[in-house]
Amino acid sequence: QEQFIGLPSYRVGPFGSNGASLYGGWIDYMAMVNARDGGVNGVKLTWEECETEYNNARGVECYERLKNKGPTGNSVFQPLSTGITYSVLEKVAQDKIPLVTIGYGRTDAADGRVFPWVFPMITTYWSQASAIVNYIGQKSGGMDKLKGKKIGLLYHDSAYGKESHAIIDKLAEKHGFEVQKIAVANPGNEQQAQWLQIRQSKPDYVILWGWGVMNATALRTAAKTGYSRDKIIGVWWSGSEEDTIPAGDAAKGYVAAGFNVAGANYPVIKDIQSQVYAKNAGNMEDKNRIGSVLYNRGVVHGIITVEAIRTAQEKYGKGKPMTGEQIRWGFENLNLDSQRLAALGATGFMPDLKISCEDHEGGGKVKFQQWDGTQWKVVSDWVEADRPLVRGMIEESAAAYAKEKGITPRDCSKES
Amino acid sequence: MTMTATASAATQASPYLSINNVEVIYDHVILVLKGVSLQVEKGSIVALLGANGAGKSTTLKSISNLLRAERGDVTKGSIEFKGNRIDQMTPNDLVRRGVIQVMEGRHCFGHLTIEENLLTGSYTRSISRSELKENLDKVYHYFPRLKTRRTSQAGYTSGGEQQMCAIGRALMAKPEMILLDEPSMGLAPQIVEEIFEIVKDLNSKEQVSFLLAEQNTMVALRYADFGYIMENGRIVMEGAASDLATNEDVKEFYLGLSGEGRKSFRDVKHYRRRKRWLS
Amino acid sequence: MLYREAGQFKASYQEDQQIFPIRQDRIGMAVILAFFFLAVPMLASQYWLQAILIPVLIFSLAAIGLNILTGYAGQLSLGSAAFMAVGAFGAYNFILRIDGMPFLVGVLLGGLSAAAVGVAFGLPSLRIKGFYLAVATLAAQFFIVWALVKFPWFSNNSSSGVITAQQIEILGFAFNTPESKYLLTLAIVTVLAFVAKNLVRSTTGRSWMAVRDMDVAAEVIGIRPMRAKLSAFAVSSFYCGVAGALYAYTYLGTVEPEGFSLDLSFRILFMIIIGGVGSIMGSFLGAAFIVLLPIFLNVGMHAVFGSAMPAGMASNLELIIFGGLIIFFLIVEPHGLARLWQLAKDKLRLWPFPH
Amino acid sequence: MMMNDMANVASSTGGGGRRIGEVILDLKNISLRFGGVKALTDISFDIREHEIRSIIGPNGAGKSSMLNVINGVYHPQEGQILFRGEPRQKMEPHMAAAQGIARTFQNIALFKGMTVLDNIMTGRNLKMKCNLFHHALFFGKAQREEIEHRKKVEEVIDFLEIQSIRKTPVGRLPYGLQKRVELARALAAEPTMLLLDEPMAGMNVEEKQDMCRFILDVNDQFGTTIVLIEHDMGVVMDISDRVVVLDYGKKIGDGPPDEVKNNPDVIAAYLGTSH
Amino acid sequence: MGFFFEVLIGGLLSGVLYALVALGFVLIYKASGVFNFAQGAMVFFAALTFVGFQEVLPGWTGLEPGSIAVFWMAFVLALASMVVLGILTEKVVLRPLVNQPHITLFMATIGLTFLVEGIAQAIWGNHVRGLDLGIADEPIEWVLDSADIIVSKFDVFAATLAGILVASLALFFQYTKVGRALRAVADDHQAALSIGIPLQHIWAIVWAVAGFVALVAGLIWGARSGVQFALTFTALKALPVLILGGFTSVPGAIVGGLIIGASEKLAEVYIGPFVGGGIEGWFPYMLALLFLLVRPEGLFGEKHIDRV
Ligand SMILES: Nc1ncnc2c1ncn2[C@@H]1O[C@H](COP(=O)(O)OP(=O)(O)OP(=O)(O)O)[C@@H](O)[C@H]1O
Ligand SMILES: Nc1ncnc2c1ncn2[C@@H]1O[C@H](COP(=O)(O)OP(=O)(O)OP(=O)(O)O)[C@@H](O)[C@H]1O
Ligand SMILES: [Mg+2]
Ligand SMILES: [Mg+2]
Repeated sequence: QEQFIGLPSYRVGPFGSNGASLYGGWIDYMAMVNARDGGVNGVKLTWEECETEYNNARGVECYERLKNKGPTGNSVFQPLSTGITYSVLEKVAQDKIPLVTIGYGRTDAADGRVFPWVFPMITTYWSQASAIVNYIGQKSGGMDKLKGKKIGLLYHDSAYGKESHAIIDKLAEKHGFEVQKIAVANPGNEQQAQWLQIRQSKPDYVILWGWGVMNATALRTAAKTGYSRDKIIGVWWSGSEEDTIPAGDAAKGYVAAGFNVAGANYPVIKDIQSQVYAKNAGNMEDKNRIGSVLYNRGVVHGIITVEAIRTAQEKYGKGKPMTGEQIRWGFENLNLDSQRLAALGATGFMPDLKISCEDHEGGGKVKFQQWDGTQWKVVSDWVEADRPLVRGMIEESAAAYAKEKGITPRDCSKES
Repeated sequence: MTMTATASAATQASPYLSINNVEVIYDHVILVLKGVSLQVEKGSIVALLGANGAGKSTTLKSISNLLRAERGDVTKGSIEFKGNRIDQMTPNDLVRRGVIQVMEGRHCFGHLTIEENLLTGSYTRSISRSELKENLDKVYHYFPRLKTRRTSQAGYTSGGEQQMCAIGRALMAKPEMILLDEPSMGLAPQIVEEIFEIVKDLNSKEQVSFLLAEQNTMVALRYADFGYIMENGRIVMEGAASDLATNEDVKEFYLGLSGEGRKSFRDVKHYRRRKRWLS
Repeated sequence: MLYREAGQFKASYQEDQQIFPIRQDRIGMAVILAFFFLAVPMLASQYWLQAILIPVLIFSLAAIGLNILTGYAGQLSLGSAAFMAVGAFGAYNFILRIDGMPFLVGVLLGGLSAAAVGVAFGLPSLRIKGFYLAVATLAAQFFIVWALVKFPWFSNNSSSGVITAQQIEILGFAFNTPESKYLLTLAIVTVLAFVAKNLVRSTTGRSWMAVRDMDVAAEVIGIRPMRAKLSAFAVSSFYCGVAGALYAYTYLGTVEPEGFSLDLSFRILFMIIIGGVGSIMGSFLGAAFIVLLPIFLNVGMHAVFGSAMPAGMASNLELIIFGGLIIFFLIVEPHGLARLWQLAKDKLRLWPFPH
Repeated sequence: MMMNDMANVASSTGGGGRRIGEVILDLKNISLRFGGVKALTDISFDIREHEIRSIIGPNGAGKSSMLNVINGVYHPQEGQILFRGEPRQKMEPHMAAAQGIARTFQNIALFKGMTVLDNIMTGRNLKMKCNLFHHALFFGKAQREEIEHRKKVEEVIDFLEIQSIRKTPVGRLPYGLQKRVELARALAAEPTMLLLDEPMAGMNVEEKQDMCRFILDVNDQFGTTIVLIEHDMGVVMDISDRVVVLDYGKKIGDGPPDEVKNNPDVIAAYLGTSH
Repeated sequence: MGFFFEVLIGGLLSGVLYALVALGFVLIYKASGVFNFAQGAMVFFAALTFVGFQEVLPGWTGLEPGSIAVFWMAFVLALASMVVLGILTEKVVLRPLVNQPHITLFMATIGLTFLVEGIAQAIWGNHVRGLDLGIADEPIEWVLDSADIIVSKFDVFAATLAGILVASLALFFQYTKVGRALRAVADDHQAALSIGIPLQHIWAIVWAVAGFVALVAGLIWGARSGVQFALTFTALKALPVLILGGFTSVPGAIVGGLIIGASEKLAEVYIGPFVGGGIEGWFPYMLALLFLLVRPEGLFGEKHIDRV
């Protein structure tokens, strides 16, 4: 009995180093489940990687190549690239394969009524922006203290970076702070002009909405121009070791959001060490990176995937490989409460999560970590987003999409 | 113009440069030389004559090994210089051994000045500054026109100036054997004479041997000791230059002379006799 | 002597001017077209249609576009992907904003917008040559993508800059199966490929090539370099634009500006160089080569090594082999696959004799 | 000087029944400089309809530059050019082509990537009327036009006897044939004036004879005015009507061949004593 | 006004760093007429090899990690690797392609790009590393105190290094025999062969020197933004510099760098806000384009000789 999972991965190219950790964590988790539990209720997990080079066309090819593999076809498609996500967004509904995008992808797909097959889980870009503002509010001693403050938004000048604008503007209006948006052209290995602007306008905080080499360069240049690093709050694609190590000392004090934390001291990671690496298996070539932010994020991907399969089996029959349609149900009814997280050995490792027919996001909580020069240290509890505000925007946007495409939203009260 | 005496005196037992039954194919399919054999004695001037496309340049390039850069290959036969096979040597080796080619169609380095062009000619030699200067002066002495244009970029000089530059550049390498491809092309009559005088000079004073592909048969045969005539990738006739110059066919087809002497270009008829060697 | 022309005489110039003057070629072409139009939709799996054939066709079209500009008119360009983007976003907006806009007209207008933008960025080519021009075309590449991201109007105010192609409908028939999308793409590409072939063998094509080979001489003969270059830019960008629209509509369905990155431009350039600069046929061969090679390598790598090799190593090895093969092909035949094909035909003509 | 020329022309008319006509191109006091290099200094001469006008002179004298001035590639700093009595303004090469001036080049300027036939067809470019959209379809009008012009081109091909190489890419042709193709391309434009820059360089006598015959035939049959640069004095003296001699950018002689041949300045500067 | 100068000076210094990468392109273009697309990959390869050796050397030799000795050993080994890479490139890629059209050679260097990227990552892995050259990237204090302008020590160091490199290479090309031969090769491969210039050696030398320049550029850029794949993108910053200064001019690289660096920063600060910013991606190209319209061969490039 096997359950097949297709892994569109990227291990070369500009994001190759991110890919290595992410897929490493994910694959290691699945290998650990196979080794420790003999799979999910006896159903072995199998997988195959397909190199996308972070390229949309190749991502689509991988999608098509992987979709019919294994006894029940591909269980879930997680491209780890917003571009590829968009490219397969419509195909997944036809092929009945759930599309899971954790912490990236199309934000308004969190409205499960319009996007039954898409799961932007744990948190979306909008929730993240809102959580960051909330965190800044906390640090300033309450949301009301935000009034009159100035927040810089240093963003990667791309669709990804611009995702933040709408929500930040809304929040600025709501809380009365001022936003200074500063674009950084791709790839962002030069930011002299931007940081001199920041030096001149002296914002109270800078949100770093960066990507790849842009992050390290931002920290470096901030140090050069004398902007205090603990006033820079990064998003989760700016908050990994890959971003801080190259910045060297300049990264010390820098804070970043994350929907998972770093560290190897969690039971789930220890299980991986003892069940997989102790037997000389394991996907990571560089073992030092086990427990890094991105590796742990990979583990989160693994946990969610496996738990969705498990949930589906509970409804459709334990010990049987599930079809994509059944797994979709699994995702939609996924409930990782603190009890379940404890059982998984992931307490504090990732936020609790409850997905429903309407809400494919399921929490929107992030933690903040600070880089102390050698590693990430958690400096906050789980911080919630401004859920009503974000949800309102999501529904509005999803409704517009539904209108444009002529989709009638599902009636969730009729779903079982 | 009887150079034959000196040339035969220099003749040695083994030929200086010899090409034996060489076949050349371009691009793996175009067969251009179909078994060419020829010899150059030390200290002689040998002319290679023939119509356009006969394969003269190809022959020269197969000796100097510049063929490979044009995706051509010597597929059969051998080439020897002073008794050594040279078909596998790089052009650099050959220049060091004293064999240099002056390519057809000028090929100056357009962005370098005339003087820089000449200086690159001595690349293979390690000589002192003063020696270099001396050499340069010698070339300027042969081609005074070059001296006046020495600081111009070669690309902007006239066709004839470029031709002089290319020849002068080869002289800078102090060669023993020069493969001259159409030296007279595009040069004013006076300069053509001068160039051939230079050839003769180098030949008699410095014992430089020449293999020259030339269209100006009249002048070529006047200065050469020996000649080969090529057609369609084969040698169709060979002989002492003086003999060739009196051959009826050569006279008619290569010198433009017929029974009654030189004919005006205005009066040449369209239909002519077939060449006897094609019969 | 399978492939021989002897015995095929042409009695009129008209016959001599056919696209395929040699009978074997005509038969071959008919067989190929029949195969791709009739057999393939029936035989090929969804994977082949959607993940291989459609993109190969679309990239072939883009490669033809670039080939017209670079191969025929001699203007090296690194901005093809940007012109594809203009085509995609152009078609999207025309279809979105004008009620009842027929799909094909929308695509055509998308192509024309690309042509207009292409002409604007082609203007410097009148003065700038060679690699200077190539680098200068990067201005187009970066500027266009930047503008598409920056001005939300282009993506109908989508928060992420992503556009979702509308349903394709021609005369009431909806193209939503892979087969129908494939046939639609194939039809458009075939027609445009023939048009391209016509253009390059006509006066227009000759003036492009003349400008490419020696523009001073061309001008002395009476060819206007400006007209030739700009028309090449226009036609080339038009092809890229249509390819971009198809990329959005029949292939991906949803596209973002960044998808049309410099990387894609280079990929198209590889196609024409590997396929053969200055050859319509080569564009197809090159596109197939560049699209298929990484996939075959990826699949092959899995088949050969399975999980024995670390995944990162496998990916790097793919990259190394890909680069190595490009170099290898160039050394074997610098004029590309099309030339290899030509040489093979030359040999066949003589076969079994060596020369 | 001018008067003198006229007289000479009158006396040399005749041969082959050609009628030498009016002055069609009149160059007055042309000077051309490139930075410090004076390529042409104060040169005046004229070209009459139907004549064969040769320009000779040592290397670097400015002959090619003169042709480039005539067809608008170079713009002289001083002087005036009258074409059929009209003074020329702002000349671009393609305008010269439109006026019926065609030429060949010293360093062959064929389109290397194209076949012989295509190269010659480009010569007819100016006479073609179809546009890009016609070409895209290649039916009807475009095809008719193509065939019509192909016929003309075939005439030129027959005339120059290059039928056998019609479909060969020019890059692979031997030098002499390339020169001939270049001539064919120029002739395809049916020019009224043909500028030939060393058309016989790198040819043997036999080929030169052929080339001379082509030039004479063109001149004879179509009345094309010919401006010829050539270093082979045999050719120049045999076929020209009048000869201009340049040296270092200055005119040192002008007149019928016999007169030029015996001009002491010309002998000193160019011909040398051996001829 | 202080702010203006700050931006200007920062831009000029950045520009010099662009020039450092551009220099590698110039070298190879000047010597073979080849536009070496792989230059960015070489920068990445060099830097990665350097830090790779820095990581493994202590294990091999027992030296203290981060010590001066390790630094220089790694430098020498990385340099040796670049030389080997240069020689191999000549042997495997260029030699069989002598006298081919430039676009073919250009394409071959694209193939080389993949090869070099793949090999670098296969050997050293692809994770991101920091690189510390021991020169702090912090403002020079007395300038900051007296004029309130930030001038980074690191940038000044890098600029000085670039200046020295440029000066020595310019002299080399103009006045030495090999330099002259290099320029000759760029004009006409075949003619160069015919007079006995050994293309093989020449190219091996040039690629090795370009490898050295890539190493220097890689170290400087690696120290600024970490040693990671994105180093290959430095090429994109160098290209406008290259065309502005002229493909064939060593001093042009510096001048082009200064102009591009300063104007792109000023544009981002003063024009950017009006159009939504992020114009640094295309602005340098547009600027270079404008310059080219006036001088099609760049400020100091060799004129394209086009005669009939
Ligand atoms: N690179 C090449 N590729 C293919 N064919 C070639 C090549 N070079 C020369 N040829 C062919 O080889 C034949 C001989 O050419 P070659 O240049 O040797 O003639 P040639 O005797 O020097 O003529 P010319 O007097 O015109 O210089 C010609 O038919 C020519 O077309
Ligand atoms: N574009 C240019 N730039 C600079 N100098 C030039 C240019 N064109 C010609 N010259 C110079 O002008 C002079 C005349 O050149 P031109 O080519 O007209 O000579 P020519 O009489 O045709 O000589 P040849 O018989 O050698 O071809 C030469 O010294 C040449 O260097
Ligand atoms: Mg020859
Ligand atoms: Mg001339």
